[in-house]
Amino acid sequence: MKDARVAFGGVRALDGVSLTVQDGQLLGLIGPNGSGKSTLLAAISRMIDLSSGTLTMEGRDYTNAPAHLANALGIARTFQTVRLLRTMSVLENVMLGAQAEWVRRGPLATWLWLSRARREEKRARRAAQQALERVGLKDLGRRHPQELPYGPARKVEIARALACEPKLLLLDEPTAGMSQAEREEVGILLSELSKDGLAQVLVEHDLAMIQRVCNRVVALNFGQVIAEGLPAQVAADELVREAYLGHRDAGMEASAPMMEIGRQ
Amino acid sequence: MQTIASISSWYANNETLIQEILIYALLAFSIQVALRSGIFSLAGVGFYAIGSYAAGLLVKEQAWPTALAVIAAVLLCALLGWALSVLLVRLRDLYLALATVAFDLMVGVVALNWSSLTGGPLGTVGIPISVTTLTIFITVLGAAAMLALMQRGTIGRTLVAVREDEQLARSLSVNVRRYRELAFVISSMLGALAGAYHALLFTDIQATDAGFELIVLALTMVVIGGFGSWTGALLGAILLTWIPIELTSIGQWWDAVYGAMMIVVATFIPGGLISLVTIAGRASRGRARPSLLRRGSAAAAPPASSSGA
Amino acid sequence: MFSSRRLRWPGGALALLVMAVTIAACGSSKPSTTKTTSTVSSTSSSVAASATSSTESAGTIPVTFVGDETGLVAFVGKEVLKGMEVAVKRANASGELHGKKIVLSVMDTASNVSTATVKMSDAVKSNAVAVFGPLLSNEALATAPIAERGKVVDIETEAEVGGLLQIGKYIYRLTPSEFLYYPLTVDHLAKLGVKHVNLVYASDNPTLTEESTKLLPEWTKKLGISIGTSVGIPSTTTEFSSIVTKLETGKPEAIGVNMIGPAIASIASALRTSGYKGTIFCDQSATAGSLKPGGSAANGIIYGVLYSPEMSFPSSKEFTKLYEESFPGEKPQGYDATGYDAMTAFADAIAKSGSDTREGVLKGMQELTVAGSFDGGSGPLKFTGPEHREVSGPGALVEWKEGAEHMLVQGTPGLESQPLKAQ
Amino acid sequence: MPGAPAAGEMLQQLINAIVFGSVLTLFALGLSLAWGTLDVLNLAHGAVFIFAGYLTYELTRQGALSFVPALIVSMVGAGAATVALEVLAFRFIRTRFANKRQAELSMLVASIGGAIIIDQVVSNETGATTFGPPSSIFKVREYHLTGSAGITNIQILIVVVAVLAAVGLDQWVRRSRQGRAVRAVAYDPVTSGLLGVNVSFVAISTMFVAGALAGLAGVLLAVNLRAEEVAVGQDYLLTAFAILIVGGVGSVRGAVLAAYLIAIAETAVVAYGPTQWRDGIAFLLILLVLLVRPQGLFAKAQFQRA
Repeated sequence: MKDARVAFGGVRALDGVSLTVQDGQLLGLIGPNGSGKSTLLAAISRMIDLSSGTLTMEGRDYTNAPAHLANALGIARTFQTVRLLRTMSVLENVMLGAQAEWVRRGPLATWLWLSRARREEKRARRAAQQALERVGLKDLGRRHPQELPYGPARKVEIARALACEPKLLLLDEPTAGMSQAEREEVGILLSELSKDGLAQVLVEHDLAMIQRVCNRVVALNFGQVIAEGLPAQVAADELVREAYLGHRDAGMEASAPMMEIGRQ
Repeated sequence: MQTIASISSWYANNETLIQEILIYALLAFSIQVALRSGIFSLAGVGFYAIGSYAAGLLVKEQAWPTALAVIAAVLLCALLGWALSVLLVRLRDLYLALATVAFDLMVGVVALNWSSLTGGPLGTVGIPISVTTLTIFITVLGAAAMLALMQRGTIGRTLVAVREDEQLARSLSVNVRRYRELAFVISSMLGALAGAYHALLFTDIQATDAGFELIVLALTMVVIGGFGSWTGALLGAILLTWIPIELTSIGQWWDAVYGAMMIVVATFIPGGLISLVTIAGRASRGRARPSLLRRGSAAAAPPASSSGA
Repeated sequence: MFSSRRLRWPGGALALLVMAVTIAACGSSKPSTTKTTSTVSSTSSSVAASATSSTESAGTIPVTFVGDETGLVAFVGKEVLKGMEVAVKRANASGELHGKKIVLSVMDTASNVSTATVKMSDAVKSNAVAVFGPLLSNEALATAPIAERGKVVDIETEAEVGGLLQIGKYIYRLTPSEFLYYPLTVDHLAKLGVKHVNLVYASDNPTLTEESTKLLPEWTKKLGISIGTSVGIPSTTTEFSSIVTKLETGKPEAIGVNMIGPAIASIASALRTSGYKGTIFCDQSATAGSLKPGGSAANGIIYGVLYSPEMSFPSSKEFTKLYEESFPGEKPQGYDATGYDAMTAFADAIAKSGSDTREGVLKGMQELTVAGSFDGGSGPLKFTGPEHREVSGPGALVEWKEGAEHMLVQGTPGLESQPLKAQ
Repeated sequence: MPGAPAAGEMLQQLINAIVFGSVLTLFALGLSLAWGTLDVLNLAHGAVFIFAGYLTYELTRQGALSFVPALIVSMVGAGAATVALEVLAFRFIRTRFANKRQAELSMLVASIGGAIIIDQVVSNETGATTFGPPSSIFKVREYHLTGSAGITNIQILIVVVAVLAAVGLDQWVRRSRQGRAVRAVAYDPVTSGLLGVNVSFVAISTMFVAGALAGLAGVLLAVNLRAEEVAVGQDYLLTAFAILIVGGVGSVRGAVLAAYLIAIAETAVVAYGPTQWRDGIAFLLILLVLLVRPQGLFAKAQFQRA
């Protein structure tokens, strides 16, 4: 992603951000509220359009591709809020990810190509079950999302994204609202995925978590990169501290980020 | 033997009722398939009108074979349905509903004023009866099978995702637009089928047939029956064709009773009457599932996370 | 999930099937959808009494009115039914039915086409030897083919729509077309010295459109009256001042309001309020009280009707008398005469053929039409049209004054304006 | 001199359009209020409108009440009928249904049920035929303007009342405390509940105002038309859909502008165009506006609840 700019009305949400993620790299994305983290993820996954700049995935330019093609290129994501479909079981929710490849064939094929559909259904079930096992929710497949506590529900989201078999995984605050133990489990999971060669971008307020699992960190403020480097370096950066604590910037609302930091 | 005889005599006594129900079932399917895919389109009623004129006029004026005329009417409506879905691609929910209602009523106005083709206010009468109840029954079965296929497996889940969360669906490779177009086209075709069969069975078409009343009836069928599944639409078609006929025997207040029933079902049985059948089925198999009647628990509700973009 | 789904939907379908069968069983085991007319009026108890005694005894002739007892045109249906009751009473008392008695039952169509078709097939399946059709044109068009296929004589009333009689030989219409007595109005206009008229009509109503765009221009032309503005508006229109303004342009001596329902009274009131002094004429649908809300503004509106209690034909006088006996304090209207005529023709047909089977009814009706005419409540009626299955009547011209119709001119039997209607 | 009468006719048609637009405004205001604030597209609005006309007819035909008391009672009756729907159906749907889209659907069907019941009451009580209040309750007089053009006192009353109602409602929604509560509910019922707005009370009073406005329109129209029947309500409802869409949902000013725009368009077609197509105008406008500018021609962004 190069020199990306996103503007909403006169507000520049992203202003010249360039970012590259390698295979196996777990990139942490930090910054105060409104700094453009989620916008960045939305831009990478083509949920929103760039006003300028380019997006490339493995050398292929997909800046103007429709949103569903981003997933086809291997980009999967979770959202800031839990977005599980309540009318389906947990397993079926994960199958939504597992079936992504088949869905690309278009509605007619998925509707009428019965012989293939049956095989595909079995494969998707297996893949979804595996993804659930991977996040440690082996036995929850038959439950419905609204029966799950918050932590496991977020894990199901991760499982659904993993079931897409992505090359790049975008995680938008996957551990928000989780207990400490759950957070550690997720941290371990992400590290493992990273070791398996999956490229990941993690938006997280929990700086301890970022320090623990990420091998590279980018700090954003006002839609611009203010620091980039190893976790420890970025955490020590003067600009980052300033952005979070808001000492010298009267325009910043400091209370919310303070609370986030307080979580450490 | 006794049962067969009584079934056949029952059938003979109720043939018209069955014909009505089958035709309304197709119309209800048309609305249901759209609603289930998250498309609040009532355009099926407009295509009912177009389909009835197309098939009726082809058979009556051009002496086309019935099957060909029906297929032509359905294909015409598929094409028009696709065009409409492209035009209305930006609209959602009540806005889409009102746009499609406007389309339906516009079809009626055009039919009324295009006298050289439709007969205008005089209508198109004297269409030869050229379909049998069996044909329609088989069509309904076929349509039900196609809709059942559309509710399960990959496409079933995909359409639910498209309905509930379009952005999420996109992030999972779903080409939302294509799936919406498919649902729209299927809806148009089913509406056209209902209209074509009605014209070919009841021999006359009036420009006012597919008016606001029919829109309201079709929508009511689907919501009262339950739009989550084709079985709900079928149940709605059966009940809303049959109940008014039975209710007329209670005299001049039957309509009020009917209205009250609609309020009660719409207010207290969100999944439609079919959900009662489903719940009863589950209970009988002893599988405790969260009741459809119960409000969804808030367990998975997001916390008031305030972090911004 | 796949397997559980597979289990689930046939389960649902099965449940549905069971429900459907149950519903059907209830439906078939309950002939309560048909009911006798005992509830309509206390004075018709003689009809009702014979109806409740037994349904299929040898001495009865069962017939069914598949009509609008509730719904949009219930106010018409109730009157038609009253007229029928009077006719049943007369026929049963006359002894012309070879010692049998007509038993009239009613199936309510609720002015709904679907309901009407189902009720009509119920009636065809029942033991009724003849059916009397629903009143709305679209109901009639949808139900007549069912009667035709069931080989039951279907005597339609009111429904005035092209193509109805083409459906087949079992379909009769015993209400004279309005096109036959509307010319009385035109004659009267000519007599008043009217030279220019403006016209508004309901463009979505088949009868009114045909009348206003084809027939009226011909009639007026013959009599040297020119039609200036002719405005077709949908009957759903609810704003009339713009139309009134248009109707007043050119200062016509008369304005025609061929609308239905409240529009006539609304337009007439608006015309009078804005100072229009000329003659206002309209269509027979103004009968039965739709002018009442117009108050004094509706005074002087003229229109042709098929029946007026002031008619001097012997059969009309007989009907008026019988009606007033049956329903004391009520004045018979055109719709009552319609029902009376339909039922009287049926009774005459049975008297002629001497058989009260379905075939006998058809034979009787055919014999009756060959005879050429019969005397009904609305005067001497003549059989016309395809295979003489519809009738023409003399009609009358009435003027609305202070809440009631007053006859101005009585039509002359046999001198009805030639049916100019394109066949 | 052929020019003069044509000019007089044009003026008359303009007056007609303004009066018609005022009736439409009165009708659409309540519908727009309910949809804009509570997400209720109340299909019983047309039935309530007729119900008020019927009440006036019933109250005045025996000479029991004169015009103003009958108007007030009818408005209260119309408001009460709408509140009854709110209390019996909409309230439950709003609190029980988690899914907003399904709630919308159910409210639609429940309001159809309500419309059927109200229509049935009116139709049974009037013998399903034409009815109208006696002309004695309001002596209609025409005032002649230049040429052949004129305007009646009831028409003047309709225009004045429509303008007052529109301005009043606009100010109420914008200024007063109650109005602020209504707008808060419009933006976010959950949060406004937390902020201490009594959502249930706001909903009931909003629906009452909406119903009373329909009643006001119904009574004035009954007097103006002299005769009406049950079906009239539905015809207004369909036109009102066009007003909501063209004006932008929830915008009082948009609804007013749209009402006059549609009235002028329909009058122009009747006066100078192919009159049979008159019904098509509203539907065509709905389609065109939704295609080109789905948020409505006159709506401001802040009123949108996409």
